[in-house]
Amino acid sequence: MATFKDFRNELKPNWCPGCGDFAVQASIQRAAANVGLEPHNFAVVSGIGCSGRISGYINAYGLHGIHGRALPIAQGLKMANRDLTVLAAGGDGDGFAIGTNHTIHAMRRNIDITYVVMDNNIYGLTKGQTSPRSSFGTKSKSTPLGSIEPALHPLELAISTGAGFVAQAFSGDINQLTKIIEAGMKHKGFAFINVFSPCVTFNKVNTYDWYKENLVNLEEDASYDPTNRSMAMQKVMENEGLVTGIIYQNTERESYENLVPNFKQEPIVKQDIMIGKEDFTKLLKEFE
Amino acid sequence: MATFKDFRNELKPNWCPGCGDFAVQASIQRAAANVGLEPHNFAVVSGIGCSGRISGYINAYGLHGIHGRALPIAQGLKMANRDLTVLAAGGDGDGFAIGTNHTIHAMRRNIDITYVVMDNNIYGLTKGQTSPRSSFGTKSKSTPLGSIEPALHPLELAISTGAGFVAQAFSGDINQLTKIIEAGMKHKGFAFINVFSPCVTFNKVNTYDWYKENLVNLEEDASYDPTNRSMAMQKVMENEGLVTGIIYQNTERESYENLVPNFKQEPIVKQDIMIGKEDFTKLLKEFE
Amino acid sequence: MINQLSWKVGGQQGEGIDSTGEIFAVALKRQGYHLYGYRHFSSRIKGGHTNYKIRVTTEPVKAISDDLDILIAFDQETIDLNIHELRAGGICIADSKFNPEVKKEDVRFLSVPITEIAQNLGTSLMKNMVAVGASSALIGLPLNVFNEVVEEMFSKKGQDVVDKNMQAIHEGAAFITKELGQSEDLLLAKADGKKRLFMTGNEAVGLGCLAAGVRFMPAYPITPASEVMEYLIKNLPKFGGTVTQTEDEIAAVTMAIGASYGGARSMTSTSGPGLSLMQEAIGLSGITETPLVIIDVQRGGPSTGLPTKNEQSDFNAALYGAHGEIPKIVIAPNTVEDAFYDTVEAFNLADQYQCPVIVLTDLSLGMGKQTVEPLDYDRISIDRGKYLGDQELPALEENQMFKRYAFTEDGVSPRVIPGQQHGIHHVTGVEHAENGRPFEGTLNRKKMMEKRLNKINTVKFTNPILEQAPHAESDLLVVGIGSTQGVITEAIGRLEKDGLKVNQAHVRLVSPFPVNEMKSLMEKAKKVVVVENNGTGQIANQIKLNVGMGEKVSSLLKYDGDPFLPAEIYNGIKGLI
Amino acid sequence: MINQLSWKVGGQQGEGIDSTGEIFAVALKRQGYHLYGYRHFSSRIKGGHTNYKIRVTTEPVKAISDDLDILIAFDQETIDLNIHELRAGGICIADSKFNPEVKKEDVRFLSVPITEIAQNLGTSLMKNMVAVGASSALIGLPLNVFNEVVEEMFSKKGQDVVDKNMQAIHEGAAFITKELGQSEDLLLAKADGKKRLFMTGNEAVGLGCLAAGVRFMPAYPITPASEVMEYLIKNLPKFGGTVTQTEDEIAAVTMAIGASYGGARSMTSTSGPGLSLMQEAIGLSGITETPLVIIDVQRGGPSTGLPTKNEQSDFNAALYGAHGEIPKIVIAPNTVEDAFYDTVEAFNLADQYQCPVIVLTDLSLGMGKQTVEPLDYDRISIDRGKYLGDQELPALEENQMFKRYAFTEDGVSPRVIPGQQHGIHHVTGVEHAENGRPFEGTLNRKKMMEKRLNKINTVKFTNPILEQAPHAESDLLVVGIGSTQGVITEAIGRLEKDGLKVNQAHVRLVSPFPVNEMKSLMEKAKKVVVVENNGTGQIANQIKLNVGMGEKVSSLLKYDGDPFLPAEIYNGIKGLI
Ligand SMILES: Cc1ncc(C[n+]2csc(CCOP(=O)(O)OP(=O)(O)O)c2C)c(N)n1
Ligand SMILES: Cc1ncc(C[n+]2csc(CCOP(=O)(O)OP(=O)(O)O)c2C)c(N)n1
Ligand code: SF4
Ligand code: SF4
Ligand SMILES: [Mg+2]
Ligand SMILES: [Mg+2]
Repeated sequence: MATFKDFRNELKPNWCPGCGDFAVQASIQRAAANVGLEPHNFAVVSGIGCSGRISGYINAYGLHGIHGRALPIAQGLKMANRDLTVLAAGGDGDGFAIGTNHTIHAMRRNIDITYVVMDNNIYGLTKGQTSPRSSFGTKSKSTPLGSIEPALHPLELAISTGAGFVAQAFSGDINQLTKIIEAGMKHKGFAFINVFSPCVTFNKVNTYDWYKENLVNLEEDASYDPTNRSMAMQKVMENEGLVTGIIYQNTERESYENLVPNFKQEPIVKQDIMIGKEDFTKLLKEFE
Repeated sequence: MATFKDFRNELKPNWCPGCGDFAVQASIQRAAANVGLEPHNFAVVSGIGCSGRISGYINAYGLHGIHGRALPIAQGLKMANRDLTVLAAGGDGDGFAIGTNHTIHAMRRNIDITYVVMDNNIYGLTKGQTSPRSSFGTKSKSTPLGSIEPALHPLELAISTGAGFVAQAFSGDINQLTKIIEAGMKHKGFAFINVFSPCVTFNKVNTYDWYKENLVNLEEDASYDPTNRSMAMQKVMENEGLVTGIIYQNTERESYENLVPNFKQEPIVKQDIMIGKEDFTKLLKEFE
Repeated sequence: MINQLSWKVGGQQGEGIDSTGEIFAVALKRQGYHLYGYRHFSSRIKGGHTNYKIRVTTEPVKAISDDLDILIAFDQETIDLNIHELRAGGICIADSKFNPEVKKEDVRFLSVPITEIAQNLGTSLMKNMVAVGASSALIGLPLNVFNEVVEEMFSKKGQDVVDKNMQAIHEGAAFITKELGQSEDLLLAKADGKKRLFMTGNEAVGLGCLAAGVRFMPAYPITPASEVMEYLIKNLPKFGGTVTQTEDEIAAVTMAIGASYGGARSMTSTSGPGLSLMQEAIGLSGITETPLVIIDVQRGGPSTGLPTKNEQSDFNAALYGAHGEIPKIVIAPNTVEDAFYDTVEAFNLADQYQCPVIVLTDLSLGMGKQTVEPLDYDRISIDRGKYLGDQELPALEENQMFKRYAFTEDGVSPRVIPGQQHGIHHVTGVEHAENGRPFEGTLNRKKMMEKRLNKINTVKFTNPILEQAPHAESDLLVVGIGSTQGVITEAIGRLEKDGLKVNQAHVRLVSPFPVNEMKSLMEKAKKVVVVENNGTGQIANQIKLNVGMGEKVSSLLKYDGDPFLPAEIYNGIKGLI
Repeated sequence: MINQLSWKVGGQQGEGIDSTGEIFAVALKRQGYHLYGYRHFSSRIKGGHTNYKIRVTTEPVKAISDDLDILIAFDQETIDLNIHELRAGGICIADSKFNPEVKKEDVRFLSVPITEIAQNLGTSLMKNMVAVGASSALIGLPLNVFNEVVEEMFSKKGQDVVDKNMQAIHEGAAFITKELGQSEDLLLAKADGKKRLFMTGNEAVGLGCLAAGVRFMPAYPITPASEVMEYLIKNLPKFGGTVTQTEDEIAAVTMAIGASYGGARSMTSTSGPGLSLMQEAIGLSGITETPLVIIDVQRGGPSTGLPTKNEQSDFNAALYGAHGEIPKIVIAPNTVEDAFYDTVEAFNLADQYQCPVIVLTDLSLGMGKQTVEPLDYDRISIDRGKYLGDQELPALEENQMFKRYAFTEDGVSPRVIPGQQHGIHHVTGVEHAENGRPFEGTLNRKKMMEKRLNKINTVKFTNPILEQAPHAESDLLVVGIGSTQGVITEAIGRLEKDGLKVNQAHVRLVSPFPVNEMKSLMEKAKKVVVVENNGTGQIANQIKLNVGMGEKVSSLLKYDGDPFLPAEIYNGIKGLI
C-alpha cells in the first residue's frame, strides 16, 4: 500500500517560503495515502495561479490546465474513467472569479470529484490584485484606495447550490485539513473544500495569525449537525463564513455518474468502443 | 410625463401566444412609466433567447447582445452614463447557465441596474432543452429519460452573494410583477428579479396553473421582514424557492458607482474627455 | 414524364410544415428516388414563415434546384415569398382557407380546401396529409406507398388514426385528380427502388461519433448544431455512453478535453458563437497534445448574425482563432454521406496526431436531409495512434516520469492515460519538457514548437481534394467547400454545355492544406474560381497563401444567408470569366 | 571612451534586481543617455532567476545588444546563465557572499563584498545601492547624479535612510576604484543632458488611453498586460474615471462594449488567453458597429505557454479569431513612444469606423523601459467620428426609430447614444435593418455585410508602414513588426557595411493591410525577409495574401521566448540570402 511519501516527487515547489499551499499539498498527499490510493489511480487537475502549480508537485497523474477551467476538465476526466480518484485544485481567483460558473454547476451536477480551493483572498501569481474573496476595503495592487466590493461567500454559495459536501479548512491546521480532504475523497459525489491558505507575500491582512484568531472550528461544537442544510446555512451566515470543519454533508445524494441512464460501473475507457455490426445496422434502421 | 403607452412600439412580439414574456414586457413598460421615466432615458439590455427579444419590443434604447452577457454590457452602460435607467433582461439559460459568473458578480458589485430574469425553467429558443432551472426528473428534449441534475436556486444564490435587492414574481400576476419591477428600478443598487414566465410551448409542467397552485406570496405574510437576510434565506429554503414578493432588500448598501473614489455624479459621457495640458504635463512627471 | 421534380411546402412555423415535407420525402425515398432537402426557418418558435424544399430525382443530384415545379402554400405569405421560384407552367396548390391569391401569370394555380378536408375528417392537424395526397396525385405517385409510412407514424395511436390519415391522403389526391387530372410535365419517372438512407448531416455526424467510439459528449445547445447533440442524447445510452448538457461551451470543450486526456473518445459540437468561446481551450488541446474533436455547424455570422441561415464563414476562426500557434486539422465534409465517414476519420486523426480536429459543416449540410447510399460498416476502423497499452510500458525509474512529450522522428509522442501504473506524467498548458513539466529553456522551447507545428504535415486524409477533373487542360477550375459540391457540379454541367472545359476541385481538408493536389489542378487551369458562402473568400485566401498563383484566382461569394442555386453559380462564373 | 554600454544585473526574483536596474537607469537617463531595457523573469513570485538588461547609449538605439560589457551577479545562477553574453574583456562583478566562480577565460572578474558592505551599513537590502555604486565607478559616472534619485526614493523614510543609501553607493564605487581603477573601455562618453522620459510600453499605452479620453476600463489581470491596468488604476481617479476589475475577460470586454455603446471611451487590455476568450464579444462589437479598443500585450503562446516571455503570435487571433466576418483595425506600435500616439489614434479610428480596434504590443515592448522624447501634447486630438449631438438630431416620426445603421456612401452611419431624446433605436448582434431591428432579408443582409466589411478600406493611419528605404533598388527589404524595429535597423546597418543595399519596412498597421505601400517597397527589392517572433510567419502570410510576390518572401522566425539580438538577425538574413 502506498504511503504519503509515494505521492511526493523530487520537485521543489516554487511557492514563496511560508505559502499556505505547502500545507495543502502535504495534506492531499497524506489524504491520498490514508484513503488507500495508489499514485497511478489518482489524478490532480489544477487551474492557473500560484496554487495551480500543485498538480506538478504530487506524484500522480497531473493536468495543469487553463485559468478557471480545472473543474470541467476534472469532470470530463472522471466521466471517462470512474476508477480514478480525481481531485481538482486551484486558487480563489480560479474558482470564484473566472471559474465561478463551473464551480456552481459542478456542485449542482455532483460528479464524484473533490475540489480544493486554495483561498488566499488575493491573486497571487499576478502579483497581488484583489480576488472576489477579498473583503470590502482591502488595499491591494488593484485597489490602492481600498476595494469597494464585498467578498464572495463560498460556503453560502455552495450550500445554496445543493452541493452534497461542503467543508472549510485552514493551512495552519494540517491535521484537520488532511482529515477533511480525506472525507472529501471518500464522499460519493462532488466534495467542495475551501482552504484558507495564506499568501504571505501579498496578503498582509489574512495571515496565519489572523485566521487563528478568527476561525471557529465547528468540529468542536458537539451540537452542530452537518447533515442539516438549513442549519449549515445559518451557522455559516452567523459566523460570516469564518468556520472550519465539514459544514454540510448529504450522504444520500447519488452522484451524477450513478444517475446517468445505462452508464456502466466499468469506466468508458476500459470498454470496447468499436460498435458491433448488428448495432450499426440497427442504428441505420431509423433512416430507412 | 410619459405613460406606459409611450414605452410601446409598433412591433408585434414573435413570442408564442400565451408566452409569459408578454406580461414581463407589459410590466416593464408600466413600471417605467410609473417611476416617471422618459423612453430616451431608459435602456434595456438583453441576452439571447426567446426572452432576449424583449429589448426590441420596448420603446427605449435597446441592446440585444450575446448569450449570457447582458449583465456586463448593462453594467458598462451604466458606468458610462449614470443618468440612464438601465434594465437587463434575459432567460434562465442566459442568466443561470452561460451567464452565471456575471450574475453572481454583478450582484456582488452592486452597480445600480435592474436585472429581470424571465425564468421558464427551460431553453425556449433552442426548442426545449433543460435549463439549470429545470427540476430533477424533468423530461425535455435534452433529457428524454428525465434530468438528473437538481434545479439551481436563484434566490438562495442571490441572497448568498449579498445582493441588496432580491425579488421574485410571476407573469400570471402582472400587478405584483409591475410593482416589483418598479421597486427594483427605484432601488439604489443592483436589483435582481426572478420572474416565473411560463413557456407554453416546451414546458408542460411549470404552467400558469402549476405556479398558481405552488407559489406563496410573501407580501401577504405580515410577519415577513424582507430586511432580515438570514430570515430571507430561511424562508426561501423552507419554501423551496416558490415564493413571490420582495424577498430581501438592503437599502443601506451603497451602489458601486457611489463608492468609486472620485467618481462624479455627472455621467462620464457628459464630461469633457480632453485632458488639459497641465494635467498631461503632470502625468509625464512620473517618467522624468 | 420527368426525371426530376422540385417541390416546396410553406407556411407558419409550428403548423406542421416540416412533417408534411418529411412524410412526402420518406415515401418517395422508399420508392428509390434520390432526395435533397433544404429547410428554411427563422429564429422563433411559433409563427414566421418556414418552408421545406425537396428535390426529387431518379439520378443522384446533390443540390437544390433553381426553380420549383410545385408549391404548396398554407398561407398567403408562402405564395408571396416563393411564387417567383415557380417555373412557368408550375403549379401552386394553396389552402382555400385563406382565400389565396396568386399574381404570377405563367403558372397554374389551384385553391384546395386542405384544412376543410382535414377538419371534416376530424382535425385540422391532418392538413399535412391532405397536402401530401394532393402532391402525390400531381406527380402520379401511387398512394399505397404511404401505407407503410402512415402505419409507422400512427400505429401507436390506434388503427383509427392510421385510417383517418390515409383517408386524408386519399381525399387530397382525389380532389386534385378531379380538378386537374394528370399533367404529363409533372409525372415523375419511376425510380430504381433501391434502399437508401434519408438523413441530415447532423445525424450523419452523430452516427459517425458513435461509430468512432465516442461515449461521452459534453455540449451546449445551439442552432444548427443542436441536432448532433440530440442524436447522441438518444443513442449514446444504448452504448453505455451519455451526453452532458454543460453550463456553457467553455465547459463543454474543456470537459471533452478532460475526457480525452482520460482516454475516452469525446467531442463536442457547436456553431460559430460557441466556437469563438472555445478558442482558449482549443489552444490547451494543442499544446498539451490532447486529442479533441469539435464539430462546428456553420451558420450566418458574425455574432448571433443569421442563426437559421446558411454560411461558410468559420474557417478562419477554426484555423486561426486561438492565440499563439498550435497545429490543427480542419476538415470540411461535402455530403451527408461523407459527413459520416469524415467524422470517423476525424477521431482517428485526433488520436494519431494528438491535436484538435475541427470538422466544419454548414447549416445546409447539417440540417438538410439527403438520400445516402447504405453506410458501409466495413469502412469503419478505429486507430488510436501511438497509444501505449500496459504491456508496452516498462516501469519508471525512481523519480522519473513518463516522457509524454518525448521527441520522436515524426513529432508524435507515445501516449498513456491516467490509471496506467507506469505512465505517471504531468500535462500542462505551459511550455514543458519531454516529461511534461513546465520548462522555459529556449532550446527545448524551440524543439517543442517545431514538434507540434510540424507533426501534422504528414496527415493522410481520404480525398483531401475531391476532383472531378476530366480535362488535362481546362479553361476553368471551380473550387468549392462543404455543401456546395453538388450545386457546383450542376453549374459546371451547364458551363460545359456552353463549350467550356471545366474541372472541379472540392476542398475537403483545409488544414494541413493539400498544396500539391491543388497546385497540379490549378496549373492545368487558365482560371480558378472559388465558390464560397461567405463575404471575404476564406478558402480562396487559403489557396493564395498555400498554393500561390493568386493572379489566376477569383471568388464567387454569396453571403445573404441562402445557399447557392445552380443558376447563380453558372451566371456568377459567366460574369467572372 | 565608449558611446554605448550594455549592463545586466541578475539574481533571484524578489531580491531587488528590478530596483537595482531602475535606480541605475533613472540616474543615467537624467544625464541624457538613451536607454533600452529588457526584463527577464519567470512565472513565480519569489525565487527563480531574473535579470534586467540595459543598453545605455549616447545616440538613440532601440534594441538590446548582442553582448554585455558588465554583468552584476547576485548569485551563481546569474553567472552560469549569462556569462556567455559577456564580451571578451567585459567585466563580471559578483557578490562575494556566494563564493562566485567564473569559468569564462577572456573576461575580467571581480568578487565584491556587496552584501557585506550593505550589511555593515545596516541592512542587506542596500546591496542594490552597492551594486549601483560599483557599476557607476566602472563606467566613470559621477556619483552625485544619484543624490536626486535617492532623495526622491527615500526622503519619506528620513534623512538617515537617504544618507545610508548614498553611502552604500559610495562604498560600492570606492571598492571598485580601489580594486580596478578606471578602464578606458568601459568609460562612457558624456550624454547630451536632454530631458527625456523613461517608460514602458504598457505605461505609454495607459497614458495614451488617458489622453484619448478613456474614463472607464474594465479589465482582468494578466501578465504582461496587467501594468496597463495598474497604470490606469492609479491615474483614472484623477480624472473622475475608474478601472473595474471584472470576474473574467468576457465580462471585461462586454462591459467595455456596454460603456462604449453608452458613449464613453472605454477599453480593456489583456494578453493571448484573454484575447481568445474575447472573440465572441469582438464579433458583437463588429456587427453592432460599436467602437471597441483592445490592447493585447503578446506573450509566449500557445495556451498559457511562456507567460513571461516575448512573442508576436497573436496577430492571426486578432485578425481572424471571431467566427463570421467583421471589419477590424489591427495596429502594432513599434516603440514606446509610438505606443502612446498609436493608442490615441486607435480610439479615434474606433469612433470613426465604429468597429473593434486591436492594438498589439508584445512583452518586450510592453514591459521593457525605453527613453522617449518628451510626448507632444499638441499631437493629441480627439475625433469621435460621426457622432451626432442633440442639435443635429431631428425629432423622430411616430413609430420610427433612429436609423443607427443607415446606409451611407462610406459605410459609416451616424451614431447617437442612449439618453438622446430623438435617437431611440435598437442594437442587436443579429443581422438587422437600418433601424437596428432584426431582419433576415437577403438584399438587406448583403448590403449590411458589404457596408461593414468595406467601410474600413479607407482607414488613414500615421505611417502604416514605417519606411527606412534609402535605396531606389535594393538587394533586400527587411520587414518587421512591433518591438523589433530597432534591432532590425541595427542589423541592417551591419548588412550595409557588408555592401548590401537594404531597405527596411516596419508594419504598423496590420489591418487593413497597407497594400500599396508594401507593394512599392517590395517591387524595389530583390528579396524580402520578414522578421517575426513567432513560429508560422503570421505577418509574412499577411504580405503573401495581400500583396502577393510570395516567391520573393522568406521568413526569419524566432520563437524561443527571447527577443531577437542584432547578430541573430544579421546572421539569420545572411543565411537566407
Ligand atoms: C484567461 C486568463 N486570464 C488571466 C490569466 C492570468 N492569471 C493567472 S493566475 C491568475 C489569478 C491568480 O489568482 P488565484 O486564482 O487566486 O491563484 P493564486 O495565485 O492566488 O493561487 C490570473 C488572473 C490567465 N492565466 N488566463
Ligand atoms: C454562445 C451561444 N451559445 C448558444 C447559443 C444558442 N442559444 C440561444 S438562446 C439559448 C438558450 C435559451 O434559453 P433561455 O436563456 O432560458 O431563454 P428562453 O429562450 O427560454 O427565453 C441558447 C443555448 C447562443 N446563441 N450563443
Ligand atoms: S505569492 Fe502568495 S500565493 Fe503565491 S507562492 Fe507566494 S505566498 Fe504563495
Ligand atoms: S418557445 Fe416558450 S419561451 Fe419561447 S416564445 Fe414560445 S412560449 Fe415563449
Ligand atoms: Mg488566490
Ligand atoms: Mg428559458
